[in-house]
Amino acid sequence: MKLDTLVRFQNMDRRWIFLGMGLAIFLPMMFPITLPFKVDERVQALYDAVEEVPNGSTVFISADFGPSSRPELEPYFRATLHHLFRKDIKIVSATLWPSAPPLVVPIYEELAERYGKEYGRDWCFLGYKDGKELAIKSIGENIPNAFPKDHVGTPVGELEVMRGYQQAKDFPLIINVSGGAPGTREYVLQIQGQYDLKIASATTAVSGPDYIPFYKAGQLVGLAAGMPGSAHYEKLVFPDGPPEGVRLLATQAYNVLNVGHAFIILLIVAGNLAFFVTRRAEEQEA
Amino acid sequence: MSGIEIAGAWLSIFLTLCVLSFLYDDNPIYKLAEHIFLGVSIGYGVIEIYFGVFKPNLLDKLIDGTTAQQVLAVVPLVMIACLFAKLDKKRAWLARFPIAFIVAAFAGVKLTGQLNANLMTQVAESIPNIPEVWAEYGLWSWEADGAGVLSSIFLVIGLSACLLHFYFSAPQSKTMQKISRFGVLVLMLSFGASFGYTVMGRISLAIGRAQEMLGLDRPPEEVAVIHPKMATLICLVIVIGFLIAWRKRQGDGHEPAN
Amino acid sequence: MKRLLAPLLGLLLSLVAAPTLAATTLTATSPADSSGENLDIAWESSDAPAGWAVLRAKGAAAAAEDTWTVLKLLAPDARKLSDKVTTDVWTDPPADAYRYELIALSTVPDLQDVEDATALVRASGSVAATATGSPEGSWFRTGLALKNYGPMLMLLIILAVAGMMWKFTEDVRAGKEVFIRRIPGIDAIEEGIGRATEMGKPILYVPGIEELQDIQTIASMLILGQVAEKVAEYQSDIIVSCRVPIVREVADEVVRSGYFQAGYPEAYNPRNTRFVSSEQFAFCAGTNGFIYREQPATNIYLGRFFAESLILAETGFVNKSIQIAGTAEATQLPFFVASCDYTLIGEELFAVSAYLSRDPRLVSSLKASDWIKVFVVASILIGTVLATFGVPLVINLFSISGG
Amino acid sequence: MRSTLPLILTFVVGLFMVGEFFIPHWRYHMWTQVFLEWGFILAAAAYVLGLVNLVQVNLPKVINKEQDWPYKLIMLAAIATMMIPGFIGGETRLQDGQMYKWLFDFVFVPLDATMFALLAFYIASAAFRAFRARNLEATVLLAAAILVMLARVPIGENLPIIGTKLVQFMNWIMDVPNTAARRAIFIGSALGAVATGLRIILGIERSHLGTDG
Repeated sequence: MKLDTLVRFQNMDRRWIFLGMGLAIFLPMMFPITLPFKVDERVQALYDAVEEVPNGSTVFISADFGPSSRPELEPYFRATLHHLFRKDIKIVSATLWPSAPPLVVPIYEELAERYGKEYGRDWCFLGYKDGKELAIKSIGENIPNAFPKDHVGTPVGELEVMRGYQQAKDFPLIINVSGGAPGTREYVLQIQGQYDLKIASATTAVSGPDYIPFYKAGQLVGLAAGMPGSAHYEKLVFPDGPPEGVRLLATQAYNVLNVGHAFIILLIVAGNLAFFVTRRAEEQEA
Repeated sequence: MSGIEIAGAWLSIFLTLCVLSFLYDDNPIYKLAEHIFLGVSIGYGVIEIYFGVFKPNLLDKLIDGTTAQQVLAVVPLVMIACLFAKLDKKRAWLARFPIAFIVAAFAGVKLTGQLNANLMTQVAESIPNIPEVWAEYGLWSWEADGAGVLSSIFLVIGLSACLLHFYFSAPQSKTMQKISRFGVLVLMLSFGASFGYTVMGRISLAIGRAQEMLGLDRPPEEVAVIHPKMATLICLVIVIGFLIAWRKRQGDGHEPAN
Repeated sequence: MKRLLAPLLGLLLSLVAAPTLAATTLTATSPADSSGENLDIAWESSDAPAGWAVLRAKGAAAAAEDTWTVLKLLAPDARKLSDKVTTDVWTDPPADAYRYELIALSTVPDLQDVEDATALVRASGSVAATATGSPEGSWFRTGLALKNYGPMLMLLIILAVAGMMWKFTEDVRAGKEVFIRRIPGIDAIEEGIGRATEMGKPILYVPGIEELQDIQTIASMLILGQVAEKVAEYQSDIIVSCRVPIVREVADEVVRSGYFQAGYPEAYNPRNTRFVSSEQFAFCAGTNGFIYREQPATNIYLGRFFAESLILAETGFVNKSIQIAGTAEATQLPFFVASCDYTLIGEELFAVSAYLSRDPRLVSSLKASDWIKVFVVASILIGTVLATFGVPLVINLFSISGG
Repeated sequence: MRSTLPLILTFVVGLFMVGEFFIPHWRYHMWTQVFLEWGFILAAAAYVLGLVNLVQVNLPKVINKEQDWPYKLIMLAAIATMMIPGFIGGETRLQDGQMYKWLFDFVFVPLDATMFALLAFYIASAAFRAFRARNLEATVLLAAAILVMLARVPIGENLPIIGTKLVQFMNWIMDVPNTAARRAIFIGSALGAVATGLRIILGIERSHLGTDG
């Protein structure tokens, strides 16, 4: 191979890379491949934390994700609702993201119906609260004050599921489905330590490494990060495959990721090989 | 499914492809999508902030709040008036009061917030209990992802080295240079790992878009009326056709930025 | 006396309450370092009812117009409850005292859509114990009750930094020199401004995408002041692209004052300090547009960034701009490191304004943080040694909890 | 007065808010809460100024028919198209059948998500360009990235012999060196925040308050 070609390869028009990436995503979606995988310890811890919640008690879900983080987090969100409703655990939920309500309410309604859960008694959604960290502080201190009404305007005093749940520490477990900020970091920093809360987090692949120190320090009881986190959780909730009418989107996408990753790794390796060959040649010339 | 929703689904696929055309180059069809996006998002932001903050926290309190709330709401009203004084050059200096207020209030509350969460807690968590780690994992345990005394010590030393790398007010001695270099290596290890970890999330986003374009995210009965694959194909032809025509009009002399 | 009273009291109780419930005791105590809105309710019991219910009423003594609220229904094995006595201190400030009733339920009632929950709960069981408690607000948080010295140490650190800033400033005034290590990323900012001037192209400044309440945004505003001053000196242009309107207003003030400091107040064009869009990716698309169409020679990204970091930096790279980034947002640092010419990591961002200005008072604050840094490193190392020998002193020193 | 009063205000408000942490009493917190709420209202009101700025920047371009003016016109029209149904819809604006909701679902959401999805492509090109083993630091960066990328997907996990070790080693990197680096960044930023906060409260940094006397 000519040296010149290698140099040009190193500085190639990045649109070739874009094209390759596009194919690496598109092709495996058309022609799926499936590989087995093991469940991560942090996701297992998250699952166990939910298992430890006694049947019939109530957990708090802060559903803080939007359209952009939806592909990664919706599968987890669905899986955990299956898990909770199946275990007869009640849910009080709210969000700190303005774009979340139109996304999460239909999912709640769909799965509540599937498991025969009644709004107000078995679950409720308090809607969106502005103020980021401040809103989290008030969830820690005073939920009825932060959310005087639910998302359809019912005063929270009239929601039976809310009785006795005035502040974050009343809940045996808080699940934060976190697409970014405000999210798990803010929950941990603002109120976890202050009230000694049990918080579990499902987050995007990007935020994952940021939250691992929290998990290590015991500030989080479990952590599912990105598409693998969601796929692992799906595997834990449905070990024998999905029931009728349920699609495991994360498990499907997890396999597409294989090819995308392989493509980037190959690119980097090829780039470095070319780099070494040309550098050696330059050194010899000099 | 109503006709307007089907139209919406097609429009959304078309706009998706318009944005993706930016990968080829900045072009009129992308610019169109960009400016629609800007406009819609600004309108959205204004509406949501009005109904989310302005109305409940100010207007509602002024109109039907208790007396205490009404009195308290006057203060931000005055500050808003001062802020708007910016529009008049002669009185622009009045805006310094609300700016001073807001910067000071947030700086004050963040000062303790950061100190508490990012310094105190992190330091307290960084001190390992070595006898306990030894009893549980020994020197190094593969099963527990490398937990053990070695890792505990690495953590303490790595953290210290990274912190000392950020020491600004003394010339670096030979030893300090070595410590600092080690700190940088730990930082790079972390950055590389985070990068690799993130790749997945980013590809996931593109998968999400592809799932919509292929109609994989919808129940079959909706797919039957929307025909997302057909929509994708038609829009793709339109966008590519437009790009070719546009490139021709630009002439061959134009070298696209890559 | 006590010996005499106890059996008497027992006799009295056995007359009033059912004999099996005599073993239940209820307490309502105010937690340490509390805001005065909370009471910790706890009970001990050898009973095994179907469940517990806790009721609350205001005031220390019973009154005719008492209103009891059902706080919560709890599982048989529950033994405590943390009660928040008010949800709005403005309309319902905490009372001096509250009374509680613990009800041992024989059946667990369904309170959904029930008008008078108190009556239903009372009818579903019997009162097992009562207690009175006074919420006491604390005017100073010490953390000592829980052996957490964190709050005290925090106060000490704040005072120490302030004190050192004053001391080092005095030192500088007295002629002592303060050394600041070279930080290449910050030097690059000045070079970048010079380069843009030579090329006759503008400089793009993005102060992150966070709200003004973020300390990184505030730090970025302070840097912007220094940068604008330099830009004005060079008679170049600076475009500031903002996601948050209030940040734009502050940026406007900051850039204007930078131009004023440099002696060219009339050269400032407020239209170059722009509000783009409050939505993250729309902001990103708009800023991309600036990079593509106004061709800045130098892009400066300082503040808190999220996913848009890589889109901006890659667009800037294609545009062949010199790029300097700085953030304390750890998730985005890898992308800036990969795509920008210089990256300021974490704390370096907060050092920029001091470094650029060389104002002794600002520089002294860098030196003060350095001392705290040494203290932190020493604490971690000593703490590790001490903890190995079973002494958790340093851990307690940094622990903060309760509230 | 024009420059001293804002400094006094800064000092008093800043100190009061620092007290928020140290004084837990509700009688104190009811005021810190009010102060922060005022801050949020003020930030919200600034949207009006943001709109004014947008019009000031873009309208002259449309009137003078400067480069790209049709796009600027489209943008201004799009702002109105979103705002009018938003105000008309009021509290019900996000319910099905509202124009505001339709625009949100079919214009805003796909554009937002696709803009974000561009990252999948950019991350590939950035990795290709930046990850060259030029020196030790760059090599560490690139090795860690490749290792994690490989171990994160089933391909890596299913590699013969080294698969399991690979995943364990990746977890070690995330747990140990990554935690060390992140904590250092957190701690450093906290120190920076304290210094910056104090400089503002004590009036040493004042560029945000203007200087023209």
